[in-house]
Amino acid sequence: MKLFEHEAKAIFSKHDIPTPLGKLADSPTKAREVTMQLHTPVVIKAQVTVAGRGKAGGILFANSPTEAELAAKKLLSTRIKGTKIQSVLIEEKASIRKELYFGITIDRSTRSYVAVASSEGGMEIEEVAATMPEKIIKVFIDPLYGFRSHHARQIAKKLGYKGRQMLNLATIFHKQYEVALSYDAELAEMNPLVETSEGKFVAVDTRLIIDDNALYRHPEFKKRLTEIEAELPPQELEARKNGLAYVKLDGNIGVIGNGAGLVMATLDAIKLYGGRPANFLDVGGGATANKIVAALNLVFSDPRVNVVFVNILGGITRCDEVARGILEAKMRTGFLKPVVIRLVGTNEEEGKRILTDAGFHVLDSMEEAAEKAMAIVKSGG
Amino acid sequence: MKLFEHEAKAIFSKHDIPTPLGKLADSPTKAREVTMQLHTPVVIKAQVTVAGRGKAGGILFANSPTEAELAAKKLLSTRIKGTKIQSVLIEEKASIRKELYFGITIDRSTRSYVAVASSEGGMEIEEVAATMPEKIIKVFIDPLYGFRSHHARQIAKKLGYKGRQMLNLATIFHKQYEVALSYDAELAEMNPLVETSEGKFVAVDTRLIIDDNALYRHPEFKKRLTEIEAELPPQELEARKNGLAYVKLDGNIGVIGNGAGLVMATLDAIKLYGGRPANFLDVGGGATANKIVAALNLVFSDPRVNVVFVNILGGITRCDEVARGILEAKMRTGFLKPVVIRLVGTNEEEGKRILTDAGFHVLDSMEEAAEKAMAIVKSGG
Amino acid sequence: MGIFVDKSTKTIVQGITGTQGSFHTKLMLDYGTQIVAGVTPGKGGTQVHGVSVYDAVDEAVKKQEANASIIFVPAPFAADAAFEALDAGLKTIVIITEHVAVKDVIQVMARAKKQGATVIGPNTPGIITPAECKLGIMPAHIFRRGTVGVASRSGTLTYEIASGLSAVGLGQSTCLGLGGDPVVGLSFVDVLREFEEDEQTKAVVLIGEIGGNLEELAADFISAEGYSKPVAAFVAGRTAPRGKRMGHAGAIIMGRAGTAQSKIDAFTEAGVMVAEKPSDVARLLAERLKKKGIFTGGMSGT
Amino acid sequence: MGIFVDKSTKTIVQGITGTQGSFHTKLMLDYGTQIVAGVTPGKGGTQVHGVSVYDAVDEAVKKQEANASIIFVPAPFAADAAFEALDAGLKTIVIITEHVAVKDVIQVMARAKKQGATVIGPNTPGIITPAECKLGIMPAHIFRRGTVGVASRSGTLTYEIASGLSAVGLGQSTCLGLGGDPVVGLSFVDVLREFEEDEQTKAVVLIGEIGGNLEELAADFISAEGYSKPVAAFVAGRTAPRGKRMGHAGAIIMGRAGTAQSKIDAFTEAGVMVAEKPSDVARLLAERLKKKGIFTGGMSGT
Repeated sequence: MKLFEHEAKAIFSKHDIPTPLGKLADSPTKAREVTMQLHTPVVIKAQVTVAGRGKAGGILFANSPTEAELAAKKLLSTRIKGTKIQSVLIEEKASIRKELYFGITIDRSTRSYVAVASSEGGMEIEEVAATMPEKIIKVFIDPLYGFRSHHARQIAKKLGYKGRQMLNLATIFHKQYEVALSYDAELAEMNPLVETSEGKFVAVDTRLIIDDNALYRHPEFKKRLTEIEAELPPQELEARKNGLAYVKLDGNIGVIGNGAGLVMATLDAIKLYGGRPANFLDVGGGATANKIVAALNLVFSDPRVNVVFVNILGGITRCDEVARGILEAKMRTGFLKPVVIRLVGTNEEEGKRILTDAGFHVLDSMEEAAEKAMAIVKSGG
Repeated sequence: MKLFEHEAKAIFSKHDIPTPLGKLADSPTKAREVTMQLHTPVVIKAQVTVAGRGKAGGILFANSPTEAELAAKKLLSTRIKGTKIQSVLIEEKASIRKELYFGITIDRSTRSYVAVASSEGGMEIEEVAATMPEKIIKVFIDPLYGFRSHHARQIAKKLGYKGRQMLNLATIFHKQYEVALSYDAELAEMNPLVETSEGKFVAVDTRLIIDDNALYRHPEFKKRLTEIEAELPPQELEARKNGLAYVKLDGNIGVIGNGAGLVMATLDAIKLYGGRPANFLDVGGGATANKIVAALNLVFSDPRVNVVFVNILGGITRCDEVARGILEAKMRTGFLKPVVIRLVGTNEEEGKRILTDAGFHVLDSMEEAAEKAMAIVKSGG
Repeated sequence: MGIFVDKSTKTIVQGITGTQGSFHTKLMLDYGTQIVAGVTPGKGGTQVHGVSVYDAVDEAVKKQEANASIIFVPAPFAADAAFEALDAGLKTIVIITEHVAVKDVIQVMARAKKQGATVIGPNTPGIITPAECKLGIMPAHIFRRGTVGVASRSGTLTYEIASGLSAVGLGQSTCLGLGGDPVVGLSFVDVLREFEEDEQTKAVVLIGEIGGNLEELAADFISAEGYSKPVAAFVAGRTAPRGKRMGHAGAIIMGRAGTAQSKIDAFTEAGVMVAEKPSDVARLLAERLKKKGIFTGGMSGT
Repeated sequence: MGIFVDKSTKTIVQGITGTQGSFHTKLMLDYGTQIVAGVTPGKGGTQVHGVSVYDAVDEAVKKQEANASIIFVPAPFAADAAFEALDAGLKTIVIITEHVAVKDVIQVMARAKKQGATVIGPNTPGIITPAECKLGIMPAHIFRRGTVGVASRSGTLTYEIASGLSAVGLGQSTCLGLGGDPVVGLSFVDVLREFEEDEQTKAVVLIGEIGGNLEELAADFISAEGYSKPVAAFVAGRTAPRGKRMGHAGAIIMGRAGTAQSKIDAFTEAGVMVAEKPSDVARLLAERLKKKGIFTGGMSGT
């Protein structure tokens, strides 16, 4: 679960990590009021969880309450990457001497948490890693030992700080580690972590992504889950409710399959034959007829979809159950768009019989099916 | 820091360990009111941190609010081992099928926490260990790994439980471990942990002793520290304020020394010569003259003291500083009781000179000095 | 033979009394897997499909001389189950459970490393050495005994590719799923090492996907060590957008890292045959093995 | 010779810039101890009594080839300092600091064990091998080079007994304080083992006190292993009441456990000479060593 910047900041701040003075506003008037209590200039930041907010125009500056009101008005009436902006965070602008990066995340290859720091803050860390790998400091954290205070000091020192500043920075790093671990974070990040012109450190932008699998240990975010659902596009909400893994893409061939790898491979095959998938949709293992119905409804609801490709390789999933789901969906809604079906594996014969009896043509090879879907699209549906 | 039973219970309960329904009362009237909200019979327990409360009459029973009021009245007007009872905890009496023991404490020899359980709850665990060692289950906890849920189940099983009961009991054990670690406990104990006649488990009496050295991590107990001081006998309060380690004993020879081992050995020597020490008082390392003055005042304030034995072996502690402290104390208060001084070590000559000039006789051997103190006591001071 | 599990593997099922545990115990027994005991705390003394259930792993291990475990317990308790198996001295542990918190997984892996144990998963279909031992939930009929070792980050895609291999007469030595989570017990490199040592294995198939850099590390390993057996690979997710989880928790492109192209490039550079479509894997491998004279078969089924 | 520290020991002082650290660095240097560096995070680049100060232990160790550390940092940071020393590969660590939280101490000891390092303390006066190396805060003038190994749970009482030994001409091979806390790095048994191996040591003195069972375990060890060197002991706290901390955090009788009598009985049964008064230790030991022909001296001081 991605927390909003202001939520992450509240948590960081509770753990004594310095953050800029500021407050949330959900209306231009509120933005004006908030700014009156702050020293100008202020920065007004759209509260969205999508990446690339700055480039998308989600960050504005203001020198007075009136300017802040206008800026908030502008942001609160726009969308960033399709997401409506519900609130803005207004903060005093830090006087920047240097922008640093610090984050705690998961390293797959060492199977551990890793502390990542860089003297090049303010840009995406993957960008730094790709273009200036020598500017990245990584300290892998022994899971049975933890990130100790001398590890934190080592990083602060490598960033070029000494004396009191080195100690202050190390303390911030260590606190962030504590936040990351106690909140089951996949990523806890300060970017930039600013060294002000007075030599102090302030976490100017922060991100905190909680491991969804650990949310049961953090009931305080339950409410947040409901809020997220309220903000979701209707298709994603529908998918979530039905336990379907769904990602919207920008093509016109709807895809349904069982198993993440198989569905990804299906999208790739479509592309290989020159097509453009409209979505990723994994019904998971052992899908029931009902789940298949929900999946079909979901994909059909996308107006751009011209054809739907159902790719099932039965393992725990039973082909007859899938076939029944397809029939039921057809009976309930009628299929206004063509459906290409590939169905093999557990109870294959029964599944094929059901579908053939109902007039469907069922294929054995996913490549063949992908080609057929393409042909339908080319022929105009 | 020893927490009161009701404080420990509040913490245990917050961590989902079942405790009896009950409430605190600081007056007989309150006791009546509290009892009216509970199912009788109830148990009324004096809230004191000294051990052996039951044997000392600190636990009473009542079948009605009126009886509870009377019982509370009785307890609130008595003392247990010299401590005034400030409040009583009134709880519904559990229907007992079996009394168990479970505790997490520190094992010195393995340098780890240890979980201790016994099917013989309700008595002091050291007593069980001494008389029925086969009834003690000990599981040492690897500090780098922790007490895992299967360790807890193992203990529950060894106690003779299976099925749902085994799981419930293991959960309670595991939660207690979490409490012990997160509160820096020296001892977290449920005794008895009762199996009720319905087969449920309830922590009927609980103890939680926090490591004093870790209190800086638990600011919530700061207030508690002040309260403890308010309840201390005046001598112990005085000692605490002056950074002196003081334990009241029941003899008539006051003792002041530097270093815990040396002071203990001094008490032992006095006893060896047939005397009875009035106290243990360690001024610690590097004591200043002021500390010596405070120590002398403290010991002199005990009316039972007939003679004071000062035993100093200077290491970081300087003999001249000690001598100056003795002189100053004498000037301020006048010594109404004889003082025997043994003074050797760092700056010994200067110290001896100061004291000899002031008319004191200074000895070199602690044994000799102990004998001399004894002689003074025998001669009637 | 094969790797990690074979005829001699004696397994306990942790969470045997649950729906999944019980269902798959039956299927594994049917396959011939030696399931010697089950463990569900609090249900000791009962039986599931004729298998004795114990309260604790150490008990089950002692009484039945087990040397492996397969875990079906719910996510919040899966790590604890793994710790219990590790403490009982088991050296092969398959965690089928998905949605285990990554913090817990990290702890389990560190402990396993310390004890020299192999963890497969979590969020894996398991491992199968065809005709010898199946520790997992994969449909058994797809697999045939043979000489191709398969390691995969994905379940159904493994079945897709394995059935393609079986269809051309390329049976498998061992097929295993690394698991779909960001942190799993085995890497492609670990598995490559094992297959290198395994006499039955003559060629290796790696089925990767977007996210992380296990594929890149495998490619580095193959180049650096001069891997002796032919390796074919398929990488899913060429069309996946940045920053989106594609079904698996581990299948996500972060910034520039973890793209399919990066993995495909690395494999190609290391001399690994990279298939464009799942069905190409069997074809590429059959051609190569025929050239080397290791394989003489042809299409033997659909 | 002696145990743990000798002429060749090169030490860093952690917390060298603090009042205690700086003061005792001077005294240790005066004694001839090789203090090769100091460490105070944030104060790197300065000097204390001519000793270079570094920000980190690994830096100091690398530049000055240190092999031991003595820690004077305040209690809340003492465990972290010890972790840093352990991570830098130091194998002998003396923690002078008192009031370290026991949870932290337990972690430090577990880590030290894993790394094969020796921790002396916390809450110890330190260790001295007279005429070679002093790592501690004990008054140096009390000690003389000789053949008696001394291990103690108490500071001043050690000085009392050591000065008694010195006075009769019984010098010391090494004197060390285990530390006054409930959990400390060394036990009497650990030290007995070391003294058994040390050629310079001809006899051992153990200075115990109430609380815990280190003395009983030492007695068991002496009986079971047939200890080859004469051992004398003094146990403080015969008059201590139950349940009260006598100055040291570790000096407390819990229920029936940890009484002086229990320890004295155990020692007596194991053939250890138990002194009634501190001054008896030197007398008992001198008599025994004279009988064995190891010691010929007599009273040589006050």
